[in-house]
Amino acid sequence: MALFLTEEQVMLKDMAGPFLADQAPVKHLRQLRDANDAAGFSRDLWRRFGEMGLAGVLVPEAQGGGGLGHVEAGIVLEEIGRNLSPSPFLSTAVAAVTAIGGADAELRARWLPGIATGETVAAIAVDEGRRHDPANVALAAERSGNGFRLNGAKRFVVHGHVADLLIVAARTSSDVGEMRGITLFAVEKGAAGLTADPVRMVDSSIAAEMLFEDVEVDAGAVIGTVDDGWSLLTRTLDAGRVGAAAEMLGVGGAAMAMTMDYLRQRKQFGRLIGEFQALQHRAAHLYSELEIARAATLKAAQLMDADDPKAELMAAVAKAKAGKAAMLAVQEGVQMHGGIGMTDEYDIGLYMKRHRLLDELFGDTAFHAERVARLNNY
Amino acid sequence: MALFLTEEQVMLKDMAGPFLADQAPVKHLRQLRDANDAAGFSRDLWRRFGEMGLAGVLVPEAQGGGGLGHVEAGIVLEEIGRNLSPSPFLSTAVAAVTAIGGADAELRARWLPGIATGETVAAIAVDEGRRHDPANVALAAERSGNGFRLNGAKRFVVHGHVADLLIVAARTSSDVGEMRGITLFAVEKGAAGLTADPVRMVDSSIAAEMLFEDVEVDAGAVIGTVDDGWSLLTRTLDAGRVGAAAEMLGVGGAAMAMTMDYLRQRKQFGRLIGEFQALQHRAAHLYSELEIARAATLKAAQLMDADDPKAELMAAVAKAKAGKAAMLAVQEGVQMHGGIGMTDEYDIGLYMKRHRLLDELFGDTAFHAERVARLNNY
Amino acid sequence: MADEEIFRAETRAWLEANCPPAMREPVTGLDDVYWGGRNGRFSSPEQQAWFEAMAARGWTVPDWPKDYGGGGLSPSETKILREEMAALGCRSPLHSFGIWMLGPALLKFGTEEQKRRYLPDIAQGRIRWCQGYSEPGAGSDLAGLQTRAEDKGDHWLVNGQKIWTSYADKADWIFCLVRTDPAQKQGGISFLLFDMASPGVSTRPILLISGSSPFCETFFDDVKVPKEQIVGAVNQGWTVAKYLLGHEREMISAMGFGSGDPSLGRDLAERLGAFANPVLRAEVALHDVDMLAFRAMSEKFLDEFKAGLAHPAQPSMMKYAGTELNKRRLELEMAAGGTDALVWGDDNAVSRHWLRSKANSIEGGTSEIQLGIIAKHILNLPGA
Amino acid sequence: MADEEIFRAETRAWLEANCPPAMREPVTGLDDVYWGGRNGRFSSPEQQAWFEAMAARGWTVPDWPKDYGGGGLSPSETKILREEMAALGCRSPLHSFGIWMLGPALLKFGTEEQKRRYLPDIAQGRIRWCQGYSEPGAGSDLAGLQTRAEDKGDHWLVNGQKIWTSYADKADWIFCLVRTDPAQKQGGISFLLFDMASPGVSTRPILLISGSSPFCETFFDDVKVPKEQIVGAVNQGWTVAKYLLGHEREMISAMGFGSGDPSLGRDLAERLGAFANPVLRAEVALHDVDMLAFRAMSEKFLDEFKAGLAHPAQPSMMKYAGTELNKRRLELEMAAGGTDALVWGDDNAVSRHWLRSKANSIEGGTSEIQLGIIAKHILNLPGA
Repeated sequence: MALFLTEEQVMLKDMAGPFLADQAPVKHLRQLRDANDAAGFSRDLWRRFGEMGLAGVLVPEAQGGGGLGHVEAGIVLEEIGRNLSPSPFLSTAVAAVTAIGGADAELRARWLPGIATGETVAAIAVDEGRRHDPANVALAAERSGNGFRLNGAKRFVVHGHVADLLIVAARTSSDVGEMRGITLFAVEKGAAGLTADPVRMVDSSIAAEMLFEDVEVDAGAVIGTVDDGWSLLTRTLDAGRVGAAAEMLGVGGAAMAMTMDYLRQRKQFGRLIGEFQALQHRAAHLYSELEIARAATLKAAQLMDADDPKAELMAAVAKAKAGKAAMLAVQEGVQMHGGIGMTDEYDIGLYMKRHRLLDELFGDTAFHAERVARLNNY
Repeated sequence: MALFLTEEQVMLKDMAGPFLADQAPVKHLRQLRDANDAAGFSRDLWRRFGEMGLAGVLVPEAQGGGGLGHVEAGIVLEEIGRNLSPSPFLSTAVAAVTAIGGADAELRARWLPGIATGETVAAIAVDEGRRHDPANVALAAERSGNGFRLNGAKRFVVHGHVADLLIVAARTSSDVGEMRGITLFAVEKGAAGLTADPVRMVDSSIAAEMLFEDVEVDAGAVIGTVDDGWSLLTRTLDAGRVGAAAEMLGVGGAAMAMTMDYLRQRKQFGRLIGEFQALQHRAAHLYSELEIARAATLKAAQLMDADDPKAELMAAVAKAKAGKAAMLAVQEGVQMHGGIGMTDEYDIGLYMKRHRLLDELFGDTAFHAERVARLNNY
Repeated sequence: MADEEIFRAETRAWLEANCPPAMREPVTGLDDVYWGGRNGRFSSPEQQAWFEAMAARGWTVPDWPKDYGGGGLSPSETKILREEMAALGCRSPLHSFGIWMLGPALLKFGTEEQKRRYLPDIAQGRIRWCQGYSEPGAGSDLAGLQTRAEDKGDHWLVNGQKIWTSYADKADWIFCLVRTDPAQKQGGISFLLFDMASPGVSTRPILLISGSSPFCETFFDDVKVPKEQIVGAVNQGWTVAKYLLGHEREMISAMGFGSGDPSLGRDLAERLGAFANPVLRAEVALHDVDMLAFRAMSEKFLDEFKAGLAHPAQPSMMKYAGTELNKRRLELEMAAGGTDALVWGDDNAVSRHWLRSKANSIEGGTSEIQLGIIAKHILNLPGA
Repeated sequence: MADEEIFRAETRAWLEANCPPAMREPVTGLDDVYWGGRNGRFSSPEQQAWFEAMAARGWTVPDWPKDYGGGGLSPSETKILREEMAALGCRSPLHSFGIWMLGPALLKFGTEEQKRRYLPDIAQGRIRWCQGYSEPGAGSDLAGLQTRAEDKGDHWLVNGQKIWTSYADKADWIFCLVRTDPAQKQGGISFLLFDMASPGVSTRPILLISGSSPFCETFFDDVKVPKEQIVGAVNQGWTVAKYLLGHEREMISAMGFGSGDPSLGRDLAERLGAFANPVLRAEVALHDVDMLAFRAMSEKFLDEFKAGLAHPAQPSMMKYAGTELNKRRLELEMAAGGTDALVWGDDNAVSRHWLRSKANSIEGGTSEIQLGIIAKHILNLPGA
């Protein structure tokens, strides 16, 4: 498959871009933030995602979705990143749909249609420590009657305080740190013993710290096989990683675009600052880095869609590279804007904040560089 | 103590600089190289070092030396680096003198006067593996009669093929990789069973691979205490590291100076290339890096001279930082020179080659960054 | 005992007797320090006692002459005082742009009358100053500034707008660059002092990405400034400003590195536990190499500066390298802090410090400006 | 079976039958490849057999028209041939600046007569070409070139000097930029072809820091060149050269990344054992992230290029990023190799490759030139 967008994919981009620029531009984020909105995103907007067929991009057609792939999801996410649109798309339409895709028919029928229509919001509850480390699952699921009883805590559960569905990685056997013995559960909102403490993050989004105290779920809530959730968890996270990489390309791309505009307009010392060669060379270097990150992300998405075993390595590469390239974009963006780049009034700082969260989400550059080393046996 | 050179130290610099520029400029290196000189340096020049009082800079006055410190040795080494002067100064006057300084009176009397006069050449035989790792000593010294019998191999023994004195780190107990159980020996040239295979290195210097086959030494050859050589070995290596850092400052400083000259003279596109802002900013960054490396190296030398326990950490910092800064200097030097920088006819490439060897010698940036982490308990 | 050793012993004894234990704890935030001024408030009795004890000796500005409210200490005595304060962990008793910036400029360029009028108030923390340099259209390019001061015979009439005025909303007076000759560039600028309570002065805080508002927009609408409140000659303000910018650069470059743990990695490991990720640990170790080397540089620079050996443009190098390093440090603190660090949190949250650090390489002359100065004045590159 | 699948199967069978096993081993050095030409020597019978088999089919230049000695394959067939050659590890049968550079330029700008005269000799490796662009006074700045070609009615009279002429001492002919109008800059340059055996041509190899001499200084002293040996119109050589430089950039950017282990870290660990130093391992891992991402970029660029979707200046980005990455790779190979890597050794020693890599970001347009092109043509920055 050629490593550029097909005509259909370009059409999707041409639809999603204007939709988000119109419905959820940066102003929309500012409004939610300044109103201290408790959800952190608009449910109405999410339903609109459903109407446009975006929420169900990865949902099979049989469940009312588009039956498309991670390349298409990445196209939407890049536009989300470009507009800093607050939405549960990444956790719900990408990560949760991938997880539920590994579940039995009943769970799939239970959750996928609602996601496709934009009614349902899902969240991923994996992290327990400060830094992403998915084998480090201590939250215990013990057999109890027909089902399981969950005890423990999760943090950095993006949208967890309002999610209808939680994808929970729990330990059913083996020790903390081991890949074996992890089981995925689909836990519904309002389960007894489940509490969420919403925390405002640096980018104004909300992630919850979640406490599980004797939360009872029945056996039907198990996604996939008991004790054997690692590979589906990895696939779920990789979907999230490639998605986050795509969103960071949007973040970095927009940061670069507004910075280039500034270089073409702002004068200092009687010249347009874009005429200064030192800035030109840095801008050209940034362009190269973003282009390379874009290629890596598209490649990873294509490999995911092809179920290629190399997808895991490339997902790590994409997340690490997009994280670094977009970081350069927001850093150079603020620096080249000078003082006004430091003000809340200008958007560039919002891009820097959003990048920070996405960089950490599902593992940062250091995490994935380490993964690249391990996957290559060194 | 103020962190700049004293008047006496400036006088030393004002003496050593012209001496080396006159006696051993880059042309001297080229002559030795093109003649495929078997020693790799000039014994005559080394005697001249003795006459000038430079070879004995660290040797106590009682043994005919200058009784000065590592700051003064660094001043000489920086000028050696600037001129790419081939000489056994670093191994002999700095590292070996530091090692012998920890020996008994007999050994000191045996070796130090000859070093101070520039008669004696010494070499450091520590490395056995590909990368510097001083605990990784396998060469065995077993008790034998009144002394020891040495068996094993050393590599990267700079000047080892012509050295009158070898400082050898040998294992007398414990396992390879342990700090305990290492003993230092002073082994004389021509010892039975000792063979040297000279290897031409990338910078045209010669380092030997040395084989010890039942080499007998008597108990008087032990430097310091049996099994307990680690701290003296560390001090010896740190002396070498700070010295190599100082030499790299000379290498990097000269590379930068000739590059700045080029930027001020060479025209492209109708302008002096030094007028191009992108190059100006890179040059200014390089200047900063070299200045910082110079401060770190001087600080480390002062701490060594004060027998301060922080010297070990700062020696690691100095070696790592000078290695990085000088690497930037030679890389930017070649790049900014463009095509002619790639030719053997121009000197800049010789500086790049010399830097490479010094960067590896006694541990490179990665080695010392790791050491900085360990010394800080992380 | 040499005189210096006597002075050291006495100083230490005095500090131990007069610096309350609470004032030997690290500062927890910018609101935890005393800025003085007409509306200055002490955050604790200990803070007040410490300030008053130091101010009584003139030790808020130990090396200024006694005639101007200073401590009258020699350079070596000043160094001993600083060393002893550092050894005990004593806080600075007074934060003040008057001390850091205006004072040195007045000492060099002020008239005798100006020195006697302004310096004691600075030393005693009675007047809080702010700095009016940048303008909306002239960030790094001060030569383009447009705030006008017209000569109206007995006064200057000031009209215009400043931006990035630190704490202008809290300051009593401003030292301000104004254009007194529109026909010239740097040559048409003067350095004025005036009361922020003057009619026609207004300020508007600027909300930063870090959530704080240390800076203001400041507007001048027919502000009358007495003729004698000019430092240096008319149209010579550029000279004063350049001198002062040098001081600012030194201050900023020294800020991030005077205190705190000498090893970021050690600090992080102690606070957060051992590094689980080897790549992050390696990045921190490489940072620590650069940071420890820069500390040596800071020491060397200060030693050379005091001895008159530093290149006049060397503060640009310090400012450039120090601020870039501090930004890198905070990126690593964010990475090590992981999701904890992502919390918006209070003013002292690491996320806020991280965002704040991005201004380091912009304020007081951008990194690009500093690199240009190095290229021109130290490397003598053509056309720089 | 679709036509393409039939072609693939036939191609594979033919390659398996005709490519000797020795020609499926990786090349060990530049002397281990066949460059053709009047003095071309095969280093082994297998090399000769492989070259002759491929040349007989025109597959040294599979996508050139059959009329000009090519294979006449369609783009998709060419791709299949390349894929099957890669799958079997088949070596390129002929290294040739004629194929990589001059050929494409002749196909685009040459007259029918020129194509028939020169292209078959290139395809069959009968004539070895070199390139005469750079001059001592004009490295990155081709517009400043001074080698003169005077119109003498029935011939051009060429005088001047070139530098960095790759293998000029081994080449049969040269394609050469010359100044035909001293009054103009780029507009006064023409693109000439001539025999290196012409009276007045002399060469002198340049010894490089890597110890090899792939480049020469080349001198022209009253060299007579027949009038028809010009490609494109008089004074239009710049257009030809720019087109050709694009090809060169693609070639260079593809060079370091077409083969070899996909992970430097894996390769080093397999050859040298596990990394003992965690910092070096981390640096290699970060390199591998960049390298694997760049491989995806190379694939994307080629796909877009073939589909006509690549930005015309994108080869500059590829050249810049690819060469900088290759330099970094070789620094890491040196570090990992430690003292072994420091040995001067033979032509294939890693120390030689490391030194050679430093030219990557200079030849074919420096990194600085590429960044300028990106800034101007892709980012549309003013005055770039």
